[in-house]
Amino acid sequence: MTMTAKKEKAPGWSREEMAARAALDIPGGSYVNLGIGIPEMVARYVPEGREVIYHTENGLLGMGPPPAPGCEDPELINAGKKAVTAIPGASFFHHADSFAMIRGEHIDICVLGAMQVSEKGDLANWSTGAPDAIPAVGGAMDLVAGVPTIYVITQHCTAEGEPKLVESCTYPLTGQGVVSRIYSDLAVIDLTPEGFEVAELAPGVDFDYVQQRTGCKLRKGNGLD
Amino acid sequence: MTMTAKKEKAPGWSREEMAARAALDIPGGSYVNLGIGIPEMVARYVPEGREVIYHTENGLLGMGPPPAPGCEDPELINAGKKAVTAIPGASFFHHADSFAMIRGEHIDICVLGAMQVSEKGDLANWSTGAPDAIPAVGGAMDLVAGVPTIYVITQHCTAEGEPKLVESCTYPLTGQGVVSRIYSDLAVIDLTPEGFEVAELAPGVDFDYVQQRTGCKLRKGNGLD
Amino acid sequence: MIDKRIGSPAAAVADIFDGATVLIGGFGEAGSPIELIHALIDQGAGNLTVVNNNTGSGHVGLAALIENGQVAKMICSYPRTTNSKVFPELYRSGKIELELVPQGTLAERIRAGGAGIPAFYTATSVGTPLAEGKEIRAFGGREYVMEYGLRADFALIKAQCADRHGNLTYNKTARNFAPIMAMAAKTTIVQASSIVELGEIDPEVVVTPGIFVNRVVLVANPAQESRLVAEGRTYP
Amino acid sequence: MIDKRIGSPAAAVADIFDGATVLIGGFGEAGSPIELIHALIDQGAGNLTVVNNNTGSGHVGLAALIENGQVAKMICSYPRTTNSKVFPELYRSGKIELELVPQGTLAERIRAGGAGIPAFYTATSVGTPLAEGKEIRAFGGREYVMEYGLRADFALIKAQCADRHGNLTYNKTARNFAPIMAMAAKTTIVQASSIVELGEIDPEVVVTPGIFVNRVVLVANPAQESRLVAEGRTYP
Repeated sequence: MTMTAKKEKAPGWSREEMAARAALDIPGGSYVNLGIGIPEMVARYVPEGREVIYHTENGLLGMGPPPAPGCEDPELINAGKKAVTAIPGASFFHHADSFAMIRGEHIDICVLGAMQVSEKGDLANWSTGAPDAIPAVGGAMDLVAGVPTIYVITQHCTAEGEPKLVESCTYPLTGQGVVSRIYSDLAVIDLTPEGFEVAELAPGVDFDYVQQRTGCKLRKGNGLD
Repeated sequence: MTMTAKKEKAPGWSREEMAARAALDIPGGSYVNLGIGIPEMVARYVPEGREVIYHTENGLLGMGPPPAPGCEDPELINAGKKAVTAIPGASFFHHADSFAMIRGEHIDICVLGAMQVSEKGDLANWSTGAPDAIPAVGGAMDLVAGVPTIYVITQHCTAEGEPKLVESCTYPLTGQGVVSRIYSDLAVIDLTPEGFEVAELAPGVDFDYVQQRTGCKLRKGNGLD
Repeated sequence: MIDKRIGSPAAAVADIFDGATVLIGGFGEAGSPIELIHALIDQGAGNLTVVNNNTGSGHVGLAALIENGQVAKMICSYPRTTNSKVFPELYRSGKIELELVPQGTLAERIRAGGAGIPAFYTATSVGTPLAEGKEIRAFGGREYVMEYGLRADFALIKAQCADRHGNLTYNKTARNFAPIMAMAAKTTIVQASSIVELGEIDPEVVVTPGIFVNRVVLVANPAQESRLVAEGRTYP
Repeated sequence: MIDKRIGSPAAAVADIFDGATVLIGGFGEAGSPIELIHALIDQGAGNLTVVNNNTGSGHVGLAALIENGQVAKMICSYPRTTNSKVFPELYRSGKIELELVPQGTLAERIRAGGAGIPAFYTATSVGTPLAEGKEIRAFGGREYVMEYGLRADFALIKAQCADRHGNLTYNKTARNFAPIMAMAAKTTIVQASSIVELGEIDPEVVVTPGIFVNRVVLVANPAQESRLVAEGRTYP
């Protein structure tokens, strides 16, 4: 939660706060897959008293926190290829069984990063479509197609200040109409049949501030004045 | 090999001899599925020095002989629901994996019984098609579709003296063009593009004797004069 | 705390509703969850579609469920066995429907249902009466029939060992359909011969991960169907 | 006697031919059969189609096989990782072909190939560029894309423990693609960290039954790819 001294802290949630906010919405007993990056941090913020089971698509259910330094096992890793641990009650399985869990709608919630989300719930998070890019999709398309509830954690805008929440994605899609809720640094935003609806604002952020940084029209949710 | 005293022994092989003859054609190292009835007996006659692995489609590779009386385990059975044993090197697996072995052509040889075999290699062995019969197919259709080599062991004729080797099956098919070789009580008969070809005759049986008991034209194989 | 243990077979099957599709594990008596089936008989839900490889033996377990008039339709591969009298009689008198499916296709349909595969192609049954009316399609010069994934409202299965997360192991050929049925049901109900502490089942040897299991009930000494049949027992 | 043990990685891969399709196990370095890959580099077969989730790291293992010019085409889901330089350069210069497949579709295609399923339907990738040109079909009001089973000439995989029949167990998340790749190849070649007597692996815990395995070679102390990469090692 430290910021560089060089520039004033922008209003809104930090990466950790976004992860913590998302963690609040994951009920105890859920089977959850966390994407690489900020989504991984969600596991640190599970509220007291909730037991949540983490799935990593490379063949582990019951993924635990990273091991102590020096205790890493190169054959016990997560989908981001980082060393992890296995909790009591864990199980190992092969890739076809792992994606049967995903495609068969057995995983309850998946939290992913995003390049763009459209107001129809389309997600783009695997390719900029640039001609010299090496395309790489991993398990993202399987997750959004198979997991009933897809949460996105993302900065509201790109590093260049471009909105990531848009009317229509310009990047190649990961899936159509798949996103349920977005946790950005500025707000919690639901996908509804009428498009984006702001459910909650970060401290010091007002609706207009979020609207100005969004590529399409936002609606106010019931929780907002 | 005992016969009732009431009638003279018909020429040809006994059930045990048919099974033993078929066993000669199973190379060491084969993965084999044996049907219920005479095919099951093939396992008793594997020639010395050959190691053959038996698969039973209810989830066991490395099926061993029946247990000693009193040592039966109702949870260790074969596809005929009879008590069996597991050899060292055996493995248990679920039904989808078991039929992946079959459908995916991993089992080398399957030995089955037959109601009828046509000269095109069609097999009928699951239903008489009688209107009051309870249809029951089990794994027979999967086996004939997935196992590259299908051997049939069968009496040459029905109990009523009707030929089982026919031009065209009148019973509902188990599979089309699937049979490679037939071991009957009278002869060993190959399926060739030109139809049935007699490869070997049982002792005391001549070609015409077999032909008279067959529902279509037989050809003589190279081994016969 | 995630705790899928439940106190009794009766409590485990209490919400099975009229008209439900129920996958029932077992190949003959091996793996048959007989105490759960008997609880379902006591519970009384009717008009069920039941998926099992067979149709039970004697007058206990699955045969008793059928005999009790609770099953409108059976989906199975081999509806007759030595001691199977109940189903054949009802079938001949037109009182129960039968969908006959080759055993491997049945297993693959259940696995597909559990794995989110709505349909697939198999060579099994092509050219036979069981492919009639189904879509045939050639791949690489060979004909295949299209079959649909099969999902269900409930699965009743038997396991050897379970923990509170629902991780399961099985005993020998009693494994058969249980792992794939656990995958294919909205609610999977397990009777386990033992329940151990979390972590006692090695993660390498878990056959059914807990994600596929909803309820686990301890039945420490399950009845042996063939023994009940031999004794001429009936249920209820 | 059935004895699938073979004396060396070189002997195990000797018959891999130019133009072969080769499944290579591993998710990153976990489960990568690095000694078999290095033996394949020594052996020199070219114009290969290689299936792996990734494209290797540094200049050892799969990356070295690609760098050595033996791979004409990669089928994978994620061809770039932190230390992946070889594939991106060849790809940008048009010297290697890429078939990008979503990870779950890749796994299911391999499993289908091994299970005799020529094609199946999945919702994965519908509405995305990866479904372009593929057949789309609706089941129950939802759209799915048809994908083909994938079979190969060879599979190279890494196991923890093996016996002479080829029964295998794995270590933790090094299991990943190996069991399904073993099913989908005509010839499956295994490097095992230990080989035990027949019967020492409990039949309940065998992950890959020997029927899916053709050759087993003992590599008691396999190299750790990330360590080689960190040391800046190259192969050959």
